[in-house]
Amino acid sequence: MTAFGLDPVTAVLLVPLAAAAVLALLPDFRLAARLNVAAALATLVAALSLFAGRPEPGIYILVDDLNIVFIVLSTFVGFTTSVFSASYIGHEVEIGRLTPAYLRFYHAMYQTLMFAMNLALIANNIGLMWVAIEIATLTTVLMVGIYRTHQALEAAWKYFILGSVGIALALFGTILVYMAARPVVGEGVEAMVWTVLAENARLFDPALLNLAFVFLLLGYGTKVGLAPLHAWLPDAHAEGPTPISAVLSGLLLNVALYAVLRFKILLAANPDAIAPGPLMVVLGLLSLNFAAYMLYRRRDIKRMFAYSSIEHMGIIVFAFGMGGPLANFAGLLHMTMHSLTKSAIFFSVGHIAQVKGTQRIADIGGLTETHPWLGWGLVLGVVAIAGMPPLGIFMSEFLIVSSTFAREPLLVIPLVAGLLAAVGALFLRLNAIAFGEPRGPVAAAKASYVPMFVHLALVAGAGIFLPGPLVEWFQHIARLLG
Amino acid sequence: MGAGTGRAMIDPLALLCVAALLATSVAAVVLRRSPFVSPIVYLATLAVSAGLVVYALIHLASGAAPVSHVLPLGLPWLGAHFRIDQLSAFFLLVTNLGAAGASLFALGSGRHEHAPERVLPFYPAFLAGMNIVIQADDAFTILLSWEFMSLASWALVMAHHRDRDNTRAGYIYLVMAGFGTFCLLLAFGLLAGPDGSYGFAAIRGAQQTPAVGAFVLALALVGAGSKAGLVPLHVWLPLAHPAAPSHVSALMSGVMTKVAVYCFIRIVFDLIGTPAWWAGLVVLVLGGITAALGVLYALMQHDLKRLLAYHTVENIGIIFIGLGLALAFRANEMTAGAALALTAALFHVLNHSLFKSLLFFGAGAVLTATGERDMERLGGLIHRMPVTSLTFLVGCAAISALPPLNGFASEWLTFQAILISPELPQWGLKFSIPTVGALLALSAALAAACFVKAFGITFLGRPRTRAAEVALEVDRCSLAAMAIFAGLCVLIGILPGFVIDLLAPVTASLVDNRMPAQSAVPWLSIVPIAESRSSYNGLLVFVFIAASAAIAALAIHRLASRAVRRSDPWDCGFPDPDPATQYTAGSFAQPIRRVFGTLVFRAAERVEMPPPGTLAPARFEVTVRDLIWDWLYLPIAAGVGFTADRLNTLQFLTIRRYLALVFVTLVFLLVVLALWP
Amino acid sequence: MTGTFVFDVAHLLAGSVVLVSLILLYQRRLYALLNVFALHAFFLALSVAWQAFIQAAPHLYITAAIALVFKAIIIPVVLHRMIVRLGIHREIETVVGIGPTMLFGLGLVALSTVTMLEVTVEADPLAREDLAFALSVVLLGLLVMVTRRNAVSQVVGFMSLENGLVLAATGAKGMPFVVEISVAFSVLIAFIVIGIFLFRIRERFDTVDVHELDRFRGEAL
Amino acid sequence: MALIFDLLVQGAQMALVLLAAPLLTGVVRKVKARLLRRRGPSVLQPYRDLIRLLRKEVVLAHNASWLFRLTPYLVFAATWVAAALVPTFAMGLHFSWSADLIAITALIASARFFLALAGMDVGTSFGGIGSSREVMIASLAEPAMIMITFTLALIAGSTQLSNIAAFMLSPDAGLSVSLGLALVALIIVAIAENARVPVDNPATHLELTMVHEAMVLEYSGRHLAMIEFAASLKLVVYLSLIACIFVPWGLAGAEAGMSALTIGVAAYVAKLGVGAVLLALFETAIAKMRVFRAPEFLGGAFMLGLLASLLLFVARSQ
Repeated sequence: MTAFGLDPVTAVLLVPLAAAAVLALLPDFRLAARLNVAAALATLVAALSLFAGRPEPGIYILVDDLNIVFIVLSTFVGFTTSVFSASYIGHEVEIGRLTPAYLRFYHAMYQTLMFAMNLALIANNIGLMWVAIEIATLTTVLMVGIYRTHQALEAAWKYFILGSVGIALALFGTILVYMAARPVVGEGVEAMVWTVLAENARLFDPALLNLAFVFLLLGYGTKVGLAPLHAWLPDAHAEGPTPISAVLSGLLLNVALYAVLRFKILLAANPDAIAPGPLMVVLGLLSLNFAAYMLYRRRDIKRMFAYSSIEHMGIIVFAFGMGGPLANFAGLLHMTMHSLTKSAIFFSVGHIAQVKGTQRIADIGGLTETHPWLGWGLVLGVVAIAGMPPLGIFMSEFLIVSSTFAREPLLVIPLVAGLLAAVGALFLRLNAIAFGEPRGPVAAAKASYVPMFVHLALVAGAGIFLPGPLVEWFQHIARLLG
Repeated sequence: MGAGTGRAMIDPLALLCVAALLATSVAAVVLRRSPFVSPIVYLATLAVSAGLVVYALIHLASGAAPVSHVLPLGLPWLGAHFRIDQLSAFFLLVTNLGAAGASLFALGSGRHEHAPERVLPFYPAFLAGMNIVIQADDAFTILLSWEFMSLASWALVMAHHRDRDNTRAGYIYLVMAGFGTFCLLLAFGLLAGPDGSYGFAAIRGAQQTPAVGAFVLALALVGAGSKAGLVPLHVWLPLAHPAAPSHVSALMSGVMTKVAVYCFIRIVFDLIGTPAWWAGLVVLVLGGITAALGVLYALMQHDLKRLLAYHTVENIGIIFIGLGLALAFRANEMTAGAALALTAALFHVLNHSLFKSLLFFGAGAVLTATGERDMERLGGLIHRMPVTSLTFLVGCAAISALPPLNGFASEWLTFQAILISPELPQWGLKFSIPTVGALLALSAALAAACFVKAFGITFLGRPRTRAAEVALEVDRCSLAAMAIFAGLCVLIGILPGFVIDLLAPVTASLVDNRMPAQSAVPWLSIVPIAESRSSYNGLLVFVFIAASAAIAALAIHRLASRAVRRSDPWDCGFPDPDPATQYTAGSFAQPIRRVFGTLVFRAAERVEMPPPGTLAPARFEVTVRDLIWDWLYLPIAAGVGFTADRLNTLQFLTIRRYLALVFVTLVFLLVVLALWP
Repeated sequence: MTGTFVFDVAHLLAGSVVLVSLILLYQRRLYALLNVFALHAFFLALSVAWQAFIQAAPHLYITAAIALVFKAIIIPVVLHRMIVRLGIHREIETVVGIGPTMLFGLGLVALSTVTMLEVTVEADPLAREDLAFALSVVLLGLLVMVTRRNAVSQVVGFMSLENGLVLAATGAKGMPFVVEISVAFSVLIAFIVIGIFLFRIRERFDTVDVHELDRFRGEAL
Repeated sequence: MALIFDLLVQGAQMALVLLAAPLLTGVVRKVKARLLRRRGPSVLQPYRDLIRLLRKEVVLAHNASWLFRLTPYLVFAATWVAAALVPTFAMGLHFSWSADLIAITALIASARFFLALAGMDVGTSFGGIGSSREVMIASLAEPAMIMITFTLALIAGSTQLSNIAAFMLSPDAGLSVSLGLALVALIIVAIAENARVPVDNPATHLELTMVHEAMVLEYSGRHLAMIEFAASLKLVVYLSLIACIFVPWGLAGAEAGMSALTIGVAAYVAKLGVGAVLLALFETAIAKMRVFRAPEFLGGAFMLGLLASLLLFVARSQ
């Protein structure tokens, strides 16, 4: 039933690792691309098989209702992105932006990243989780700089420095959690096992937990891209290869968010600790509004959608901060929908940038005329990301806004203001990109539209009809998150 | 939920029709290469809407009990609820009547569409969206379909996207639509309460506090009003409606605005119980202002379609006056008055959807024939396009509220409703209602003036351009659509009693009272309250006018000379061969601009008279500004731009400064922790 | 030996690390800064070793060794070389004057102590004090990174921050992965240093590349 | 039997207004002439003019459309119907319920609508000027008329002219400020609607100073006859309106006999005569105002009407 006949968890971790090793040595990049896809598919299958039977939580490995969603989502997007990347790099090699040597590195790194993220999600040990996220960060740093252009190197450098500080803060938080746990759980690895922590969290010292949460929120929040810790995110998205932008927005942000959620649960379990909600609500609203206004002055198409990712991360964090079954459900839904939509957008943007030979919005125009598939794909994606029906994000935004208004009417003002500002900005740019007189080269695109439209179809379907099991699943997790 | 009763008596015809529409739009994408795609799509929509018209008529006439369905869509734990009661049935009728007409018109005019692939897929989707809004019975479904409707119409506005004005119009439209949707969303959020009971059944059941009711009403007024085009939320409307293909403009102006009215009625009359009297006052005054301003703006236009769009604003104002009166009466338990006012409003909804669609069809026909929307470049079309001009004339007369046409009947009812309002106890109402009545009268008169201008400049006089000179009458389908609607305008105008009786169950379900049955009244005249008070008989007036005109004509042709000699018009000794010497739209509106202009839109006239002897032409410029745009929207835009610029500097900091941001945040949080109680 | 003595020594060593962090803030010249940092690392090594001794956790000695060899010796030397090679001029450009920085640093120390005081006592006092010190070292490290313009001094800031982490980790009795973590961080630091060297970062973190190219600020114009 | 009688009365009314209209115009002209120390044409001159016009051929502009030829009859018919529905000598008109005061106002409005269109049909600037100014005046006169209607309806509790007249006859119609305001407003409106001095001058022959005459400048022959006829009918309508609302004395009741009817007719003719004389006096006493003063003049009427109905709304409170 599983990928290589070994148990799913090992497969989810080992397949990418092995693939990385092989790909690092494989000279032919076309074959490598195919292998990359195959490996990603295998990982996806393994992840899916986790639904069938999941292992008992060990001190290092945990598969529970919460992270299985993340795992499946990330492996799925990882797979579709690998398909997209296969058609993407072909063009990059043609125009000589990447050489086969670099591609070997690229593919190896891609699988390493997959491994790191799966590890971070699957880890039951907060130390291990930290290590995994650090690996993921470093690999993405290397990928962002892969074009070796001045801009790319600086983006990577910025990402690296800010990321390292984030890592340091997160580690300090982790240590603090251990300190809080030790008197209750006792010394040793036990005190870093999440399941154990969750059981005893109510006995922990609240002050230490608070302190820990502050550091973890800032540390992992840097990865989530919450303002004002976001600085690395736009440039990293804009300068790296587009598949990596897709993975960053679609997955890495989620992984970091997942870490934050884990610790939120921990904190929520302790009656005397501060409520984590308000902190997250404030950060979320800050990111939302900040990003919404930043969208207006963007000249680079990829950077614009990077900011839109910040905006949506803000919404999600806000939702989880609000808490309660409805808001949590909405948050989970929004996170899923955003991963799918945003990666779809980056798929189309990647090809657009390739056919137009630029990422400057000013040089792109009238796409629906010249490249109907790309153009309408982008339109659909932006419509979805702007929270318009009948696509999935509309449902989550509907739930978030209405439930918030019923509970905290005042919070709705900044929320709606931000959302509206974002819609305004997105469509202002979309008008220029997708409509009006065509600008830039009109050569037909050699692109694979399958991943983009698969994602969009999923999002559109989810907007109208959510399968019952999935809903119960999410509702269960929502209760879990409290 | 309320599905239990609904499941028992399922007849999902309306839903099936919606499904058919959606299927059509998919088919339009699939068949986009086929040469017959356009007729296929429009025939399908025509058939479906016609079916829905029949369905709605039957549902209304039979006074059937509400029909409700639940589909496992939308919010998973709630499902998508649909319910067709009398109100929905009436609006289904209005919507699909307009839709059928538009489809028939497009069946012909669609041939001239140069970007069909940008129209055909969205047109059925647009229809479907409107139909779902009217049937929806839970907050999520109605908002989803509402926004879907906006989105589809946005796509249609963007159909001719190479024109910068259109993309701009589409942009403004979409942002305004988003704003409106958020307002409605908040309204429903408030109604649904914290545990999110979004079903209308549950909302009806829940008792809302007055405060909540007030908030919801305000939000609904802004949300639905922004779609309907209430001043000051109207700015997008005259931009977006003309930008779309004509049959879509007809739908947006004639029908979509009515869907907004439906949403308002559904929330205010059905969901939030009985709001306080001042709610009526607010709606009333807004309606009055909207009516007057709308027609004044319209008078200043010389783009035919934009002029019509502004008139939509005016008529929405008239409708909201009726609704406001109904609210005021209802708040004082004067249900008879409420029924009268509500009937007047709904009647006008139907009428406006008819003649506004008709007029947009006419404008579309002119556009097809001449490629011109600017009246200053038209003229004399009555000779080239007789049928179009006749139907357009009927439309003009109807929208100008001239007896015996339908526009007059509904405005007459509104006046009657105003006339029984002195019984209302509140002083605020006492002072405002006559004033609003005056505004209503003023806007009716100005509307007549405006349509003299519209018809006179466009169809009469001498052609001002070559295009107008060589224009040819449009195809049969378009003509048929226009003729049918013109016929309906006349028919409803002379037999208003039937419509009023058709509306009785609607008002009965909303304000627990109905107007006296009109079919009982002898000679088919209508009597809102009592014979002794007031009555009107469109049929007789029509017959009298026809008879006396016939008598006069006959007598004269018997007795007087029949000789006719054609010659040049009287030129007062100064022959003017050039059609440019005719009165233009601008000069026609000048007296009225002089009267109201400086006050309402800072109209400024600038004359450049070159000194005698020089050959330079004299120049005359008029600038008319939409003050609401200047004073409300430009500042907002400026504010957003300012914020964006200020924040944008954050994109350009050094790494050290970014680190500083992180550091400051950390220290701040630590301080918060340290000071935490 | 008695518990109090154990405490006092641990206390003394940890405290001296904080002290050295404050001294770091005070430096005006790069060479001096490097020397002081070496001292910082040295004290860290001592305190880690002491922890290893009192916790009877031999693996901590590795951490101590790393701290001593890698941070106290190799890195400073390498950076010293680099300064010469890249011809970075020796002044430390400060954003705010030394005085205010020092005051702010003291404020940070106070802040971290206050936040730690809220911790209830049954988390054993040693850990508590250690944490207070570690936290202040971390904050001071960040402060150095934020208030110093030169790349090298920022690296030093980051390393001192990381020393604080190690201090905390070792202070946390029986915490697993301490060694791994310290190794991981050493790798991280190595990366940064290599990066500086690769990209010939003379003055600012932000100016990558061989030639002083015009500053790239995200938006390609 | 009663029905036939009613129909007869109705028919008599229609015939009466038709006959009276030119005469009224003649009388006004005669009196004006007299006041100006001219002998003036005989009071029967309007009849002669009509007949002469009917005999003449019609001179149509080349691009005159069917609308141009249809309009005279429509205008005539609409005005005639309006005239037929105003109680002149008897209240119990059989069809009076088929249109109330609002409808009558609207009927006259529709007549003007078509006339204004016809003015633009030929495409000369004169017609344009005429129509544009006509609609400008009307756009203020009509709301004023509606406000007057409100006032009357609020006083009499009905918009039916017969009922209003009946109420006015009845003892409980006291004198009220609103009524006075309404009267003044109605007179102003009547002057404006009938293109009389000071708003417009029916006798001038400078195209540029005219409103109504400029609009119908292109008409000739039988068409012009119809329009002239309609114009004089309109004058009758307004005079009868004022008469039956403000001086309803002498109006025959609903089921009145022959005698009452004859009295009614006599009274009506007398009222018309007085009205004509007053109108002539007023016109000779005052000078025509500039076109752009007209809005203020009519705005005054509008405000008066609004004030009148506001007073009533407020008065109704107790």
